[in-house]
Amino acid sequence: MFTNLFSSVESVLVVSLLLTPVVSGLLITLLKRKRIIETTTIISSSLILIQGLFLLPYILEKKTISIFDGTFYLDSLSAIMIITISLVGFLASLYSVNYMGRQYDKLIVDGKKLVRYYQGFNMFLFTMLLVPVSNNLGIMWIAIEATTLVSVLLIMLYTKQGSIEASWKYLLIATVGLSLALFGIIFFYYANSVYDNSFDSTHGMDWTNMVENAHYFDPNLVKFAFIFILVGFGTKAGLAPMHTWLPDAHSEAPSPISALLSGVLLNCAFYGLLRFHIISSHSIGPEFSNTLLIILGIISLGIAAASIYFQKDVKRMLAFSSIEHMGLISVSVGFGIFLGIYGALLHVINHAVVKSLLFFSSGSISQKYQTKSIADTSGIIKTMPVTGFMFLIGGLAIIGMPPFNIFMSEFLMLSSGFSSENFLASALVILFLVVIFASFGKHLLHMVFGNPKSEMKKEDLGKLSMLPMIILVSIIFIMGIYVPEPLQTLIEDATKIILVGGINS
Amino acid sequence: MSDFSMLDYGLGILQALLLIVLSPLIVGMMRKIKAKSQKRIGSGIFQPYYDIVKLLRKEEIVSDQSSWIFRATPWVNFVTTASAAFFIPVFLVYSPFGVVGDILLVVGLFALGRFFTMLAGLDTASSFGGLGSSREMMVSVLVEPALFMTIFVIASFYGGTNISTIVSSANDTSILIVPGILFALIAFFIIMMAETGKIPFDNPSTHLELTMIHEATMLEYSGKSLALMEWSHAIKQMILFTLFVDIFLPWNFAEQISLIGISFGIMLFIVKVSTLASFIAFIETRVAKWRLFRVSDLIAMAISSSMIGVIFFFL
Amino acid sequence: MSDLLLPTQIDLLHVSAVILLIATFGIVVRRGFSDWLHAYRYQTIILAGIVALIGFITSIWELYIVSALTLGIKAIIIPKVLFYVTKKLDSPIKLEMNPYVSLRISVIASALLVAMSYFMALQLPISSDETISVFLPVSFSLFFIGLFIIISRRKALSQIVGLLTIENGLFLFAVVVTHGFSLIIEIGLMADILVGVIVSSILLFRMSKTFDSIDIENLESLRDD
Amino acid sequence: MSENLSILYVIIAFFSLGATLGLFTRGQKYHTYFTYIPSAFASFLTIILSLTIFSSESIHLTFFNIQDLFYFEIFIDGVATFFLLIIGLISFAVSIYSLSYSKKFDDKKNNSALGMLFNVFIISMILVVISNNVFFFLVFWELMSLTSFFLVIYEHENKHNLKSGLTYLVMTHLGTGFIFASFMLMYTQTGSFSFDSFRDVSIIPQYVKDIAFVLAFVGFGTKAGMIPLHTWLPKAHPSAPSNVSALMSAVMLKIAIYGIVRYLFDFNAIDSSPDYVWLGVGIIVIGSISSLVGILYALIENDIKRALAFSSIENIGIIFIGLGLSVVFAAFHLLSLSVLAFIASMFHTLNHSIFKGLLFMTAGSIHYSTHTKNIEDLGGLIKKMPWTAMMFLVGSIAIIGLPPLNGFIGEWLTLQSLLAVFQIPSNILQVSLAFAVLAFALTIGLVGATFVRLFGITFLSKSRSFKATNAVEVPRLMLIGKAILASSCVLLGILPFIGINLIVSAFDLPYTPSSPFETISITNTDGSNFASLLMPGVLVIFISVIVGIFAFVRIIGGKTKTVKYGTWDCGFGSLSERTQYTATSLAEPIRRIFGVFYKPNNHIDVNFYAKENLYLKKSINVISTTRNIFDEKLYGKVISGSLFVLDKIRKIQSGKVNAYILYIMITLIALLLFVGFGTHE
Repeated sequence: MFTNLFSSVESVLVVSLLLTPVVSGLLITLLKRKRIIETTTIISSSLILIQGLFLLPYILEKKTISIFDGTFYLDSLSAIMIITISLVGFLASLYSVNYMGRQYDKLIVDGKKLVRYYQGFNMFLFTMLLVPVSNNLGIMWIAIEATTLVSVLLIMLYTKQGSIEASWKYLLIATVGLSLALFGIIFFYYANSVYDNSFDSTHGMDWTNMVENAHYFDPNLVKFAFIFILVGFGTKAGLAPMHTWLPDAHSEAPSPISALLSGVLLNCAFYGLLRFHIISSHSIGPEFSNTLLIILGIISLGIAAASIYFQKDVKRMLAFSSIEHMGLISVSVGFGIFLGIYGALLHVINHAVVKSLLFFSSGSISQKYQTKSIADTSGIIKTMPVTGFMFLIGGLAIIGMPPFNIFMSEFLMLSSGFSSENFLASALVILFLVVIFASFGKHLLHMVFGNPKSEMKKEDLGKLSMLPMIILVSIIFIMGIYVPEPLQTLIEDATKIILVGGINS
Repeated sequence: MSDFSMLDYGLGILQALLLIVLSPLIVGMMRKIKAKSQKRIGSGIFQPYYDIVKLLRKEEIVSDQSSWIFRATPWVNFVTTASAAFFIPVFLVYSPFGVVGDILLVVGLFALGRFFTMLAGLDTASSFGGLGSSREMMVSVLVEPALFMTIFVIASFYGGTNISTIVSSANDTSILIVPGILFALIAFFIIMMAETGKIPFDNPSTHLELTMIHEATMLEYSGKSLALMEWSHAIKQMILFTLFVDIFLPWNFAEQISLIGISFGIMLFIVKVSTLASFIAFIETRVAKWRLFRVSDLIAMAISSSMIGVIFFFL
Repeated sequence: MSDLLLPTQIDLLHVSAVILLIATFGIVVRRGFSDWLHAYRYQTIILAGIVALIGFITSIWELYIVSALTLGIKAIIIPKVLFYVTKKLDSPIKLEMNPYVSLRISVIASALLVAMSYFMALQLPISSDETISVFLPVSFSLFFIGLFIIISRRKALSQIVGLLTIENGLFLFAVVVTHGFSLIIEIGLMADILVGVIVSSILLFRMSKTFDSIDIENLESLRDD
Repeated sequence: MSENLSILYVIIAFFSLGATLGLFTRGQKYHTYFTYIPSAFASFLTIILSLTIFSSESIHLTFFNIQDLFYFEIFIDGVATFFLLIIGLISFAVSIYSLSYSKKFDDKKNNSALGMLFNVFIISMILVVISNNVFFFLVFWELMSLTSFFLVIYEHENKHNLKSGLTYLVMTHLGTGFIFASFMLMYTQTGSFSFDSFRDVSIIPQYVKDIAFVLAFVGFGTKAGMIPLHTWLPKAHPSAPSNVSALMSAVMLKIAIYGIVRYLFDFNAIDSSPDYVWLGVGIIVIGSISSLVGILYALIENDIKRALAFSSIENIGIIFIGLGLSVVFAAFHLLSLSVLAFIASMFHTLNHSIFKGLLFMTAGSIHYSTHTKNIEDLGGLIKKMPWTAMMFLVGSIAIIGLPPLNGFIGEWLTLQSLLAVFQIPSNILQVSLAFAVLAFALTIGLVGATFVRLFGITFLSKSRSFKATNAVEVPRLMLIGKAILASSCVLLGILPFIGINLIVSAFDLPYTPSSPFETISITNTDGSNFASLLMPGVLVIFISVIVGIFAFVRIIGGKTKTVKYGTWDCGFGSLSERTQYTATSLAEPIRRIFGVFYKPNNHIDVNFYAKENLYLKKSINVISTTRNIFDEKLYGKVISGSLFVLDKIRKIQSGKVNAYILYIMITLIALLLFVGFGTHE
């Protein structure tokens, strides 16, 4: 086992990628000094990012990496997830130092909680990284369930009434949902196990194995199973009407964690959904799962549109816009042609980038204004020019304004909708997008422009918290009109995987 | 079309001068007829000429509120109306300047004059001027569509907005009593009354603020300016009458240039115009001035009749 | 697996299934916190027994370990933890006063749910393996009844119990359908459940500290209107 | 070709230079020069570029691409060139104007943002016109909207501006949605995002073309401010700084026209399919309604910039009428008439850019020196700022369409093409188009009234407030900026063939360009002259008449002296500014006549000296209001209805965790049933 661990560089990379957060979590538990744990977290997250980037060329080159005889299996799809997780994680760690530091100074959190925060942060990264690398779907499920438990602990950090309520709802709903998902997984396993007797139960849970045998599965069984999977992972991915935990959890969590939840965690759950979408489309053809994905996506868009207009709380508004974007992604995956899936995968990255920018900036803003209410926040551009500008850019990007990155992915997704001749769906999507544009834009303008309610002095909070935002803004601008080649090829491969499935077809 | 000899141009200028020179005479004539029908003796028919000459010689008083717009207006009015006169065939079947401009240009020139008149009314900061401009605005806004619809009928019927074309083809057509043209005639007659400020619309001869529309705008004028205003108003009226007879009573124009033809044409023209003028004067003595907001109904009638004309033409 | 079973074994299976359902109803009809936990414990013990039985029938040795684990974690540790929590809770009333759905109706409702799960199981194209055809509907009904408990009750603890019931159903389903997929995953599942229970009990403490009751009436401040 | 391309690069470079300098030289002494001189220079180069491309062939280039999906490709053909010319001309004048105008904000706000956005706005418009790919077209289109939006809310301390800005942003985004949908329809047929593929119409079936065109028309029409999607326009234009509103009204609306023209005559290649008759009639109907409604609102408006914005709607309507006529004629194979109508509408497009830019800049000058846009507070400005008054007079005469300025030519051509409908072989069409003539004529009349009111109340008679009394003439640079456009008004009026030749060569119409001194003549089928116009000749007649009458008056009248004296006051003592006609009272008769449309309401309250004696009145206040039926009936109803629905939907976030779990259960069961039925079929 360990012989083939050190046989190749990428396997070492994968293992160290997984071990880094665990180690730093342990370190933090041991030495509890504020400065040290902060630096440890930053170092570990940057290491994760670096390793992820190093992993990229291998995946681009040999498409798939499979180690420990297929316990860990990486392809372009998982690579996209890893890149997203590590990028957002790194920036979030940078931001949290400043953000939590200020909370610490304001005596909102004490040293003990700070330690717990950074432990949770690392463990959260670990569990999320475990999702895309694990080939065994059972382990993947366990990882996703673990993300729930860790993030619950992070959300209830402040132990305010709101945070307790939010974490309770989150725990309950997510666990129920994921148990549904496990039902589905076991169905698939059963379907995999029954079609012949020469079947090894050790690899029966592996995704690769299932994809290979998918043709033999009993169609009705697959349909039942996929519904369980859809509802289950959909709950975690924030697809309406199972999304109800999401706004509460995102609004009550500390801002860096909200960024992680919204930018990455949802995508992890959706990744799980995608894996099964591939299997089911291999066994019974894509139409079935596509229809379901489109339906749920449209519902999510509608509900998000309705809820954003009347929103009073900034972070809840952002959470609903996450629901909107997950819906958008699932719809365009459901369109089921190259253009749409390409756009959806691009959108996964874009949305992660933009949404973390928004959560970071809104975090600083609500710290300065000492409120999350939209009505009481106005004239940001005057009180904190740089942050206000970035918030404005983020807001414009999230509602799909060119020349920012989200416009490109939305353009791709909608055009796929038309060219796959789902005219009704596309029309509905455009309608809801316009409604969301109007409502989000209304709140955005009110917050950024105008005059502040009370006189406050003109300064931005925290130089260190500026850094991640600046990085994100530059990414938003660059990817607005141009996608770098390696990313293009990566997404293209991933799209092929979803379209024609296949480990290396 | 521009293959005219010098003689043609000379005759064209003659036609224009004829209109410009005869216009006060028509005014005088109408005044005389009115006076007679009201059992008054009235002033002689050449009185307008005396007035103009007299006014030209008198000193001019200008409101100290007013700007150059006020002083320029009479000139603009005269120039626009006088140049409009160049496009109207009088005794020839065509006007050599027909190439330069058509009936739309004539309408445009009148509008330019009216534009400046309205501004002048506002320029003197007196409430009468404003009142006059406001009412003038209303009338002009309403007259515009009626006028264009009539032009639409005529142009479609006689194949052109070029007045020479209209007149010549009107001259050629034997039957004129077709319903389309008849309705156009009614419309044009009403428009004519409105444009020249005749009784049911306006009563220039009184200076009551209740009645006056056009008068109010030129209330502040005196001396040269007043003379020019009056004269250009007379020319405008003359042009409209001429257009009326050209389009609706186009008989025996001089087809080709010959002394007899031309003199005959001139005679006939004077007869036609004076009969029209006396008819209008007669009407003026018979009807009373209408309330301002009834005027719109009258013009609406013009519009509708011209629309009926259109429909008759097409169906 | 698909070898013929003896009639006695089949009867055993049926009987155990029925007992399991009865135990589940036990959870539905109780009011007090401790009563729920007892009922849950009985249910889990029966479940462990069933697992062992299946292990005996299908002669797969892993299943014995699994059942032992079940006994250890689910029937002993988790109830202990929850008993501890209930003792520590400072709210005087330790029973479900007025659930959204009254107990009588909820019994009927759960009966309906059982019927529905049998119907669903008929829909499913599962092979004529006896153990499956007996226990699939039971596991479904456990699942749905658990859901129903969560939906119909006001006390946070009862919702945890509902969650655990769902977990049990899931577990039974996994065991029956897959005859114990690889042991690591089983253990992982167990660990997950354990951690989940611990987290939720922490939450319960917080709740009773902040709202001095574990009534989820207090948890309705985050909403959109 | 290559040197044209290098000119293009230089243009882009200079605009970006202006933007960056504008951003980074804030607070400097010569800040405005750093910002606006580059833009002026670049705009001038744009004029040069368009003129050179008229003579040489069109540019077609392809740059980097993304995933082989969208290439960044530019295509400068005649159509683009014509609109490039408009952009260049107007922005040249406006940039010069802004050199002084933007000093207005010096102490109040940071000019840097204004200068930067100004440059980006112009360059985005240029890029929209030349980009040849759906994606980049939309990117630059939205960039244009975004920058203009930021310019609209430039003075965002004022809540009102923010509101109008939001309205603008949402409406224009809605329009973009329609444009996008229509592009996508085309894309489904051609499978390529390049406009070149849209051009070969052979592969696209007719009905798709029709639907796509209708969608695009709605989209671009929203940007052009056609009724009833105009609601953003009268809100946004007044809110923006005046140099920007000049650009928006004079140029940005024309970019929308550009889109429609591209669709109609480039992608669609009108043929004699009957659909085009109805498309054309539809365009004409919307055009007539827009022109009429727009001008009716302009007539009663007291905010000078709002009035100008409404009159933009009216002019867009006139342009539409021309376009629609040309489509209808083309559908009936009346090619020459179609060309005539097209020339008319394009000529009016050019005209409107020129005089509306002029008028907005003049309004800006008024605001600059009086700090008010309400004409009820103005008056007598012609003595305070004579040059501005002159410019405004020229603009008014042009926009009313009076000879001898360019407006007259545009309306003359449009009217001629309207009068030619009797050649259409369909009675119903003829009669229904007669109504278009009626609407058009009424519009012309109302335009006259509107601008008499605007000019008269603003510039003539006594000042109505101290704001107007203390006004002074604006700096010279602003006057120069306006003078450029004013002189081009006169030039195009006297020598219309300059404009006509430009249009003919830009759209290579089947018609030979001729010398500027030619006669515009339309001949009947039998060779007789239908109508003809020779503006230089008119000028000659003018001059001769002037000379003649002047001589006559001098000879007969001799020298007389003129005396200045107070206006006749009926002996009541001197007139005050309170006794003169106000803007509202000036429009009162028309307001009454069109009461059906305005729904006017005069609220009168009288105070007496003593209750018991109702004859001695102390004061009478009349508050006269009109109601905007579109905002009330259409938008009010739609918005309130949709909000009701949204409010119901969002209530599912009820806060009860039990309910949430119930949702999951229901979803699961519903989907299971869905599939269960699926399997049993």
